[in-house]
Amino acid sequence: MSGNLLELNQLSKRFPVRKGLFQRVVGHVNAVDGVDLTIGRGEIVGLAGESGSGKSTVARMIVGLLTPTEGTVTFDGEDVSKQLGTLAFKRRVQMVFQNPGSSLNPRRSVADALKVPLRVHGVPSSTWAERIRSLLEMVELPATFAQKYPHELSGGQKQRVAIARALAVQPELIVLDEPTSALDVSVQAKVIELLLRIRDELDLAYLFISHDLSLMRNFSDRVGVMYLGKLAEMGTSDDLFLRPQHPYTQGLLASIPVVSEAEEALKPTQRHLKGEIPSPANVPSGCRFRTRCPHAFDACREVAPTFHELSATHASRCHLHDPALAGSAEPTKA
Amino acid sequence: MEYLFFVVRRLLWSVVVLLGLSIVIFTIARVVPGDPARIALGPLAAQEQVDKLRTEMGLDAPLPVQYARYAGGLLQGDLGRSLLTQQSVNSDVRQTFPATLELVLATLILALAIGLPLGVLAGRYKDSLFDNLGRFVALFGVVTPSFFIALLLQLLAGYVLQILPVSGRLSPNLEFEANRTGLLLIDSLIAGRMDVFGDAVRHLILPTIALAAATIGQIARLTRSSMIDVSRKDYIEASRAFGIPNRITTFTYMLRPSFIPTLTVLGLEFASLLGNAFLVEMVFGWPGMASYGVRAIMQNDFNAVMGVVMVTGLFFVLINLVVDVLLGYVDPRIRIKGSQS
Amino acid sequence: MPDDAPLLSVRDLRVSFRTFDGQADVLQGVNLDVPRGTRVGLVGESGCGKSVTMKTIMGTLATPPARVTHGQIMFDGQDLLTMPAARRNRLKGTDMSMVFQDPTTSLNPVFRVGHQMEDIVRWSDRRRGIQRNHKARKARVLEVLEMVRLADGERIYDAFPIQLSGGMRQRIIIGMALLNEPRLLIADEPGTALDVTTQDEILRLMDDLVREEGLSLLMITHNLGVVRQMTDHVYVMYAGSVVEDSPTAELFDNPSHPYTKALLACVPKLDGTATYEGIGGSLPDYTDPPAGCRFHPRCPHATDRCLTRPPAFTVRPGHTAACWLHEPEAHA
Amino acid sequence: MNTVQIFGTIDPAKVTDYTEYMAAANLYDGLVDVDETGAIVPLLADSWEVSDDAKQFTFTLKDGATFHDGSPVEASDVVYSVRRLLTIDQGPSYLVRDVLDVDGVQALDNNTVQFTLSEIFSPFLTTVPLMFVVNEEVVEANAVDGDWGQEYLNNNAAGAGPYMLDSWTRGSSMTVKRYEDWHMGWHAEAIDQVRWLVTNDEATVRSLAAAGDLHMTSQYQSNETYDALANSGNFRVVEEPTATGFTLKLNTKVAPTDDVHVRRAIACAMDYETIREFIFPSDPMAGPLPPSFGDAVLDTIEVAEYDLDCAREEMAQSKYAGQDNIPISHLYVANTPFEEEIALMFDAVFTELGFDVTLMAEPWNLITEMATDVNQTPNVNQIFFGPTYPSADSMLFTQYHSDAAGTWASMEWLQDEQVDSLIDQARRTADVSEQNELYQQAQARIMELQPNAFLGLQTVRHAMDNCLEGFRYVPMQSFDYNFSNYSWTCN
Amino acid sequence: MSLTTPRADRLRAVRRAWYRFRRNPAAVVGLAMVLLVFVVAIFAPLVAPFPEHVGGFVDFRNRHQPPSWTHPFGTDNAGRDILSRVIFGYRISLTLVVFVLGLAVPFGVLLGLLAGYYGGWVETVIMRLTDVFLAIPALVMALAITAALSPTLLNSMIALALLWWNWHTRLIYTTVASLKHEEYVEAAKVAGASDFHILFRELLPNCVSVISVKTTLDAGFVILIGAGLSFLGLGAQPPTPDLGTMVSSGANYLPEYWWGSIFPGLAILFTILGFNLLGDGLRDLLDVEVN
Ligand SMILES: Nc1ncnc2c1ncn2[C@@H]1O[C@H](COP(=O)(O)OP(=O)(O)OP(=O)(O)O)[C@@H](O)[C@H]1O
Ligand SMILES: Nc1ncnc2c1ncn2[C@@H]1O[C@H](COP(=O)(O)OP(=O)(O)OP(=O)(O)O)[C@@H](O)[C@H]1O
Ligand SMILES: [Mg+2]
Ligand SMILES: [Mg+2]
Repeated sequence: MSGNLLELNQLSKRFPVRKGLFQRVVGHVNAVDGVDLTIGRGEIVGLAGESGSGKSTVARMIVGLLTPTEGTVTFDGEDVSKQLGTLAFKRRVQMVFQNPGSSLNPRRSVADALKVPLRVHGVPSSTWAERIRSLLEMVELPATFAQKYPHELSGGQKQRVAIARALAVQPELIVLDEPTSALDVSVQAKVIELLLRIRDELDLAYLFISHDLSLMRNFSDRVGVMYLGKLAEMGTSDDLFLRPQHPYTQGLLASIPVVSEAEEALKPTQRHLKGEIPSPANVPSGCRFRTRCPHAFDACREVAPTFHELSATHASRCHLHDPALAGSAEPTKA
Repeated sequence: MEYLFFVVRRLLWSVVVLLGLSIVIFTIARVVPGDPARIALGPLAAQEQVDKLRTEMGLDAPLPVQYARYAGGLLQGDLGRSLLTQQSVNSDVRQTFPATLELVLATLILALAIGLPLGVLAGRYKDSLFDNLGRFVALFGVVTPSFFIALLLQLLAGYVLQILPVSGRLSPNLEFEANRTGLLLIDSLIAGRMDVFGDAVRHLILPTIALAAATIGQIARLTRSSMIDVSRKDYIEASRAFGIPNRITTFTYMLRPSFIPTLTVLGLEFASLLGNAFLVEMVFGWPGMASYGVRAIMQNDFNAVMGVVMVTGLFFVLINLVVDVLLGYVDPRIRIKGSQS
Repeated sequence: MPDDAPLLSVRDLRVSFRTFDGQADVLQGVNLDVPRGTRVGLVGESGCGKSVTMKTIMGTLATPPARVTHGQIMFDGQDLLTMPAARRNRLKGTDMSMVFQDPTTSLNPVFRVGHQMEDIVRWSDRRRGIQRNHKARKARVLEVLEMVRLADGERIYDAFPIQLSGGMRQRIIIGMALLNEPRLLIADEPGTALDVTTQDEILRLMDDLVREEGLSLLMITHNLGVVRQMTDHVYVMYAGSVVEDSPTAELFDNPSHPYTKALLACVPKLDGTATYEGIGGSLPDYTDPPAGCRFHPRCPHATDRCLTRPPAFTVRPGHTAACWLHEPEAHA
Repeated sequence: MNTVQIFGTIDPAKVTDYTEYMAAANLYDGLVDVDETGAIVPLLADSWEVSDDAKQFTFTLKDGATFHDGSPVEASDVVYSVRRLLTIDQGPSYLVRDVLDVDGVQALDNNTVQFTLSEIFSPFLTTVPLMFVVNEEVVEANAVDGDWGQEYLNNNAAGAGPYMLDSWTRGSSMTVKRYEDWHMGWHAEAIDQVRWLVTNDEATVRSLAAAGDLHMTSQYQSNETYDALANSGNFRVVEEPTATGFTLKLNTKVAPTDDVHVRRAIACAMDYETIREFIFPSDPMAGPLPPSFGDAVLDTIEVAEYDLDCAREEMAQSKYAGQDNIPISHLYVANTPFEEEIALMFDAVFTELGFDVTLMAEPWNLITEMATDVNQTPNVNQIFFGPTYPSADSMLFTQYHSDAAGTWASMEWLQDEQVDSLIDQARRTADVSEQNELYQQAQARIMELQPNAFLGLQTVRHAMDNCLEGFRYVPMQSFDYNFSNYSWTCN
Repeated sequence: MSLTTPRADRLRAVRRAWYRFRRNPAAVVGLAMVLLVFVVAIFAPLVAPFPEHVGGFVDFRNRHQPPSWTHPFGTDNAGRDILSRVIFGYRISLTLVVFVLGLAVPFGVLLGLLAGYYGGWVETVIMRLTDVFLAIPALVMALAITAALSPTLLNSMIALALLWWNWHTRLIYTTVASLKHEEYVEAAKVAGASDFHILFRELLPNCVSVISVKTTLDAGFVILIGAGLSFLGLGAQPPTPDLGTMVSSGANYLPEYWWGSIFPGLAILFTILGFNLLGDGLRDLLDVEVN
């Protein structure tokens, strides 16, 4: 595992919850709770999970917008959790945000947006114009776009600019936090295509965050599914979509509206998930999924499950994989 | 519970604000060039007399000590002694405040009674003739200096038409002491003195209009724009789509949510209402705390100035507490969640 | 009135907006039918005019800037556009209803759920001439709350929206739409603001209710998967007009219009077989739309013919496509 | 009647301004009174004697005078009142505090009071009317912690004057009503009740008058108000010349008014006629003493006239000759339109004469503050000054003597040895004609120094109801508003 | 989406803005009124019929002349032409506006930026301070400060400047507190931008429309409060032609000589109205939330 570009080790983030007369801290939101994750060079790793499961918090910790409460971020063999803010690190890790509309400053032109990383990272100003042109070219936009303002661009074009900005300082890892969720499918397809092409050209690694599992399936090499701050299941795309093991993954897959019979056949036949996601400020005891799990049994209430390695690439955090505990409950069929 | 905490926290915070205010105002009062002792004793007093009084008043002590004494007094509700009236500022304020309160309350009532319907209807019938007329009226209310309105009213109603008294709170020939609430309108009713009541109302009309003009304008403008904002909300579209009649939608489903921003801003705008009261009271010779304050300011009566400013601040803070409570009533989001900050 | 006539029938509906850039001809002759007791879907990308269509039907479109320049909206044999406003409001309060997309913004935050729901009952009662007292109305509200699978109806009745979760609020909105026992339910992207699993649950619930109550459903969405799951018949819309309509299963198996094909191709597939071609270009500018078929600038099969607007050609019985490629002669 | 100021206090040991004295003069009586000629006449005291060395004054109280609560006025009350005045040391005590201490006043018996001065002070008798007598028992009964009843007398009256306090709302009005058993007795047309209304503007005054709620205005109304009231038919404007001089006090210690030529130039450059005719109706005033001081007045002084050439000549002789934009400051009381007009006039003329004029409008109490420091005292100050007690000493000492420097009355900062010694001598001279001779010499010297431009002698004007009679100017602090001297002639 | 040059696009945007502005007749009228006031104030010596009546000038024989062709607004108690004094009075009003807002706006904006962006104790200190200043009417505080410093025009300007910042602080604070969570700010952070860059290059430009609308509206209210101050005698001192002072000294001669008070009052009203109409128009145009 030493060849990994990025390693997250027991990464956690707690936000204080304040209440009462003096707004004392009365508890914590465990937004991210002990996440282990690795990304190799040139690899695309997906992170799926529903709203509030902590995906963005992981992303923000990786790029240094938040400092982890616990755990480490190791980049290229170096522990950077303490120096997340340093420029050298920032140059190598970039981020593209969900909403193309809000990730560009409406008052600043495309060129202005692209200049920020160039200036910060000491690129000589004489080369900026050339650099901006080649960046725009890379994301397939005409050079005249440099002078445009965000409101003059369509959603897909804005997202391209955002990608160009991330590429400006030649990073090695780009964190994509739901980069296409605000786009139409037809536009999404073009952006995804672009991302893949750039990855091939520049040998980038992506951490791809989305709750669109169909997209995940096509885009990522490996996928992790998060539930309430913890990884529920992790594996290669095939592992996860062809052999989902965690009841939550199964439920999630079953919920996806699909457009063909062929896909329908791939969906687990399991019952649909019921109920709402519990508040992360008030996580259920034991297994955090048990309140919605169709297979929950007594042990789930008391003991928090650990990861069970199902294969070299596939792991799932569920008591069903533990023969000792799951004796009474009927195991799921794969 | 959260809401209670919220209100209590606001209350505690208000105390801090008032204390901060007392520091600011104390600092200002102490750079006043006048010598309070000299002011108290009048122009012909001998220097030794002045020095003696200075010591008696504790003006020789270092400033922090003086402030500590002042703040100590404040906490016990003691505002010190006025130099000009030679009595405690508390009793001066107690004498003058009801007049201001009466004026301000009348103004608020009038402003709400006119401004709110004006805003609601203008917002409801956006761009209609009524809307344009209403906006025009509201705008004039907001931009016309209150003292100018006061003068115009005096000129028009007092001199040209000669229908209303232009000065004071009660005709001097009427013997009446408002000693229950201090509010003439209420005390005269309690005492069954209809003549006094009528006279007080007649005196109240012009100052109230002059003072209310700006607030009417503000309320109408705010209500109108929040009505328009609210009318674009999904839930209003929903209410129409579910077949609720327009009238009910407007006067129930739109009105209450649009009242929230109005109420919030009204609380803050209250400060400028109080400020205008200072001008209007002067023009109409209204024997209130504002006239008292202006006189005190003009004559560097520093305890009185500080007292008036503190009471004004307290009044403002109290009104905003009331607003907070009302907001909690109107807006369950505040009541249930409590609000941050 | 023959029973097989569609409950809702939109004919050649045209709507324009007045904007700075000139007149935006957003709807360019929309035709669609909702037969009694069926579930009909309307799909298309963002900005194609789905919501405008829905708002025109419901009569909640702000005029100005909008203007209905042409067309008919027949509901149960009566034209909604020409009938007196009072009658139309009556229909809204009784026979038609809608489910809104965003549960966080579609409930009035300052009134109790019960108050809002009971008001709907009260006014629909008035329109129907029914006399019911508060207790009876409340009973009806509780009944509906149970229908949408909300246990603990009494608590919800007295709750403010903020005290409820997104999923619960969405159920309440569905319940509100059912309160006045409508015949037609229009749903504009219901639940898309919710999580996938919750959305799934809501959609299933809605589907059940529509079947149970024998309603007709017009479902508006940009999610092709949802349409496939929820409807019997689909209309595909592009830039203000319907380009293809077909029974649902048929459409997904045999898309005919080039736009539909391209769109379907863009949808990522769970089997990992997505192609990332997308559709070149972007939605046209409504103030200066391309002549003829509005899709032709982006269409790989475009010819000079396309400068004339194609009518809806029947591809198969019940399946039409507005594209010259399906002109009967061309086939022959 | 309206007043333009509020009543601050009515404690006779604390009263300081015109309005407060007005209240005190009606609520309280002193041992003696002053009539309109300035003569001292009996009041609570029947008679008095002055010792040969002019240091001892013995007063005999009249019989039958009672306080408002009916108790008799006794010598002990007088002693208590004077000691109270001297101890509290805030009001009129400044007049006598240097020559009289608390032991200087003694009750010889139940109706004899004796004052013993520490040094000769010839005007002493004229200050006695200001020592108002309070009711010892009542005051002491209401005293807290030996405060001499200050708290009590702040809001209540315990005197033997013609009127009793009826109601008082600070800031708006005060009503007093007749004390039926007043020791001087009442005439048939006497006023029953007096109500003072505090007003802030002319409009109010006029509307009150129109409504019949006002029968006499303050002396500070605008010409327009007097005209309007006079035109209404119910009022007449009563004018009385006074001994109050309206002067420009020129600070003799700071540039450029430190030069006597500049001061004379100022005296030449004021358009006295316009002022008297349009701005502030008044009588011509020649020198420091108004004519009402009779033989003490130096009658050779001529009334100054507007003469710009004279002003230019004087300027040419001054050490500032040939300079441009000489800074000069001119102070007047804020919010007094006529003073502002005079200031504007000054500004217009002196800008023309090559000065850089700064006009300063300040509230009165700030002016009094500025007067305490020679460097803060502006060059030119519009000040009214009238006698506080009916003696030329009041006019000369208070304004021109070095010992009185540092008050608003002496903003000239004259501090001239010659003037000082003349005034001092006069104070110690009991002989009247000798005294007058000294006063005349002092006036001559003052005119030489020209510390003032004498704008005029105030004519006090009131609009009075046609039925109201009795206003007479009295050369003593508000004594002209003692309403027991007034009468209501209608029925 | 046709291909156009950026310059043409920009031009179009300006034209579009002007088009939207023009469609709001009130705003156009407001702009005209404000421009008129500025022009008249700048060229006062040329425009005023009697410029000499502004400084040391008295003509008591001509006092209180009613409006006539020579003196359209009549003359005051010292025989001076009121129209001329009104025209010069605008200079004072505008000086007041420029001085007060020139000091208060940048300062208030800076504090608002800092409080909104940094949060924490910076926010606590700054915002609580604004709360303190908020708890007391600006006019009252200005009265107290001006009286304390002695009443002159400069002092009343200082007093108003000392008070005015807090409105801008609050406004910018709320704007920035919501803007700082925008993704473009985070994007700039990820790119490594300094706080300075984020504050002044990313956030400030997005506050410009809010600030300009608020400042335009404020211009009217500064005049309003300034007039209130001088109405009470705490503003510019005679013979400086200050509008508020003119109203209050004219009020002494009501009702007979009404013009001395009414015309200066209308003149004040005119400016405030102009600024407000303009501000409202700008608000609609820029579509921002002020207040
Ligand atoms: N600054 C913060 N303060 C307090 N709680 C926070 C903060 N940021 C995030 N959270 C909480 O942490 C949890 C995880 O949030 P996060 O944004 O990482 O979720 P997500 O998986 O990205 O969801 P989404 O799909 O909605 O973007 C949520 O419950 C959120 O409310
Ligand atoms: N009030 C309006 N003024 C001008 N144009 C409008 C207005 N409302 C809608 N439009 C235009 O009509 C077109 C269709 O809008 P509509 O809301 O119906 O799209 P939609 O298909 O519902 O898209 P989405 O999936 O994003 O909801 C859009 O291009 C929009 O710009
Ligand atoms: Mg997220
Ligand atoms: Mg839509």
